[in-house]
Amino acid sequence: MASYDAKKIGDLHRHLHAHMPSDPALRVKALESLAVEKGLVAQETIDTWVEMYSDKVGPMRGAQVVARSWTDPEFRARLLEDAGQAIKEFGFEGHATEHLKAVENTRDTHNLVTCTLCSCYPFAVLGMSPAWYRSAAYRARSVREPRAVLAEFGIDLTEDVKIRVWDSTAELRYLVVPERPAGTDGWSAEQLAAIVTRDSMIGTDRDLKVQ
Amino acid sequence: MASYDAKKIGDLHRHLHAHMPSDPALRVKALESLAVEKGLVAQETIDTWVEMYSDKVGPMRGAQVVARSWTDPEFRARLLEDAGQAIKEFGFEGHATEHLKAVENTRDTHNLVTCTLCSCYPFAVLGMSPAWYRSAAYRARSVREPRAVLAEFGIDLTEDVKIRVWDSTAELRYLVVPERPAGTDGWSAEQLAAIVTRDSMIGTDRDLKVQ
Amino acid sequence: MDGPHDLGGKDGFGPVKTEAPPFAHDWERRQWALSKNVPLPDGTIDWWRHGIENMDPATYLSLPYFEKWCLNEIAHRIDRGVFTLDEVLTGTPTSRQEPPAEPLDMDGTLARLRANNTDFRVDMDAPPAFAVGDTVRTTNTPTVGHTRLPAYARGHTGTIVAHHGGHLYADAGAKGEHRGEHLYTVEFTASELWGTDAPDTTCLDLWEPYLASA
Amino acid sequence: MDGPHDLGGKDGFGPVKTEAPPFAHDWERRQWALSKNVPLPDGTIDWWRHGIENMDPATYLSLPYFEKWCLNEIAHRIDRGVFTLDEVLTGTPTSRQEPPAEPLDMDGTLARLRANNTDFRVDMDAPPAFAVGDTVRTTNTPTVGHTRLPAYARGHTGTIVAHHGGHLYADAGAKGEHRGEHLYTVEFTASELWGTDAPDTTCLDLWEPYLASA
Repeated sequence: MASYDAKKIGDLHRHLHAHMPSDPALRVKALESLAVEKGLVAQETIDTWVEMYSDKVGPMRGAQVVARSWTDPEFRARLLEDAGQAIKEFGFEGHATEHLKAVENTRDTHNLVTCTLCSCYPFAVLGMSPAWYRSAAYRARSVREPRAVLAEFGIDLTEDVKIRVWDSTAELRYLVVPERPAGTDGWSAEQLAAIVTRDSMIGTDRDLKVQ
Repeated sequence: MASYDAKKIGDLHRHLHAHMPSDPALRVKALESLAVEKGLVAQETIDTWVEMYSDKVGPMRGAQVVARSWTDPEFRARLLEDAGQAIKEFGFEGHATEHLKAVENTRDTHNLVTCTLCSCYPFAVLGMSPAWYRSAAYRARSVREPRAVLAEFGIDLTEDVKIRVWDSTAELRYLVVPERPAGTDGWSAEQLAAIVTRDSMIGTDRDLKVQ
Repeated sequence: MDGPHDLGGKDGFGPVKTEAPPFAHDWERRQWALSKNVPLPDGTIDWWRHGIENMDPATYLSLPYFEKWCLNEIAHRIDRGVFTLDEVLTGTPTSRQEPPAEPLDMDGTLARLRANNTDFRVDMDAPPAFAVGDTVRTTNTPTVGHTRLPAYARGHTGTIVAHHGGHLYADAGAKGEHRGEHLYTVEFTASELWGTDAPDTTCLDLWEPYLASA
Repeated sequence: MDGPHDLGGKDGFGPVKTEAPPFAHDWERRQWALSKNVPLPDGTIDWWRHGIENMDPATYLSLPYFEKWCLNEIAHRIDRGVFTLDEVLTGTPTSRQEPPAEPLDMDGTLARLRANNTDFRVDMDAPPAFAVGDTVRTTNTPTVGHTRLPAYARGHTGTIVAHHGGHLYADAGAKGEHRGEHLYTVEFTASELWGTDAPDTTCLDLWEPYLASA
């Protein structure tokens, strides 16, 4: 039974950090070895999961969703109504996407997603989050000075564009739908998906490049 | 000229921490050697200052002030009116005491001194602060849960005693005047001063022991 | 709790390193896989989060993200009796599950990922206290224990922009209580939160107990 | 700034180690002596404090107190051109003061200590906005740069219990501006700050710009 005792879990953390080997690779190895030897998980499952997050699950998933929303108005309506349901049409549901919300960029609104309290992210539809998304600097500054943060990503917004920052404080997760760039008429779904960057779906990228 | 540039001073800190030897004793030695070799201070002055804070400046100073306040009502009135002036009668003025304020414990009020933003302390009258006073735990918890902190010092207060916590956020400094214990009638100033503990003048001690 | 994890608006962290890849080391990939595939009986996501929040603050701010996950997975398994401290420190299991877990192939892991799609909605008897368009003020009282109201949004006035019905209440979940509260998205202006004149806003998903009419 | 130094009310630090002596190491004694005896031309106490506040947060929380002082003394001397970075890292001075500082004997250090008794009062033209007994509310807007209003006391209502006249204003001092503001002691109840029913209060010394009528 979980204890729900904050002092106990804090003491366990202090004890583990003080007494386990200091190399994080060895710490993870200790967890993996013990879990496998106790029969709680098969080594092959870990290997396969790693392979899955390398090859099958990543921002290309979100990019397909965004591209579809550009060419299929009914899908776009479903996506904006309930993104958690809409992505099931792709089989992309999973970790932290049941309450997914799609927020669309417009000429005068830019959306930026963050999680200041931990690092919540719609993993199943965007893959593993970039390291900067989990960094203290991004978590601290994204809400207080989003324009300065965007400038560090090379995005300089004028004041006629309003930024809406989404801090993922509950179990809702956010997917930014960037604007479809000009010069892409008649492109295939694959061509369109290829220009959707991961960062544009977090909000640290804005004007997609057509080349 | 001081730059008053927060980014510059922060960058200097990062650079120094990354590039100086990691042993704090070596860091201090580097500062001392450079200051002495540049002729900014004499080695003997540092030695003498260390000796002074070991032998001449310490909580025995505050204890003398408190003991006088117990036996000399006029001095007590001057101390409570302007402690910064009153301690000059002892020659105890100095670092961080010009705006000293004496706060007296009574049967139903207990005073506790802290500095949550750095570790301000009336050094010239109490000597160097105890390490716990400068610790994150004390600074964090003294304002939020003073009763739990006092319990860790062995002081259990009932709810009919109100605690006033003094957070030294400006240049005022605080000296708690503990109550004179019963059984000390006719004691000399030296006898009285000997029972005044450092912690009782910070507020982490309360009922002074007469033996 | 006002822990080291509550980073919104905090100063001193310097620029964002915009180029870092999702995983810098193999051990990070494996930790992610372990977190998603080693079963953790009972407990709640918010009790899990509260474990990390209770790390020593200097340690929290120093350790890499997935190293915190690793320590937290171990700490929670010791808390629940899945591991003993001795097993972890010696690396020697004193009991094992029979039969051991079957390996999953790629289809199996993809299915496990899809099945991880937890629904946090809860049917509520009580009607919502607020409606879209209402002005609300967040509490300015710090919470003992886990909460999802960040310190930077305490004591501030915002506008309800969405009502999501009842959702499992994080503050209770971290204590093992599975109960819902009405969940809202509340939008705050930059001038309200930070005193700047930027035209920007911040939206937070906040449960009803955090809010009062303003 | 909402830096790592603003510790009041923060969680996760564990019990207070009540037995530690003032100095645990000789280098701490020497650092204290260096801070008080190596001259630091121009600057203000609040710019000095702001230097420490701008350390990396994980470093701030990890390093011993007097090690932070050491790094800060060095950083401020480089900032002001008293030292060069190269002099610090090589240990080799490239210039020196002539004549070098005279050594002080015990009477000299005792006199220096007494002379260190800085008066922060400033005559004010403007009358005070508040009087003892007034109810005031602190601002809930975080400050850019140095401030002495702790985050835990933001957006809260208290009572003025003392007026100290004009004192050098810390927020301005950290920018090199020597100007006064009216300084007050404000008392806050535990229920106001923390939502508890303890009979206790906290008193803070706060300058007028932090306060508004409530």
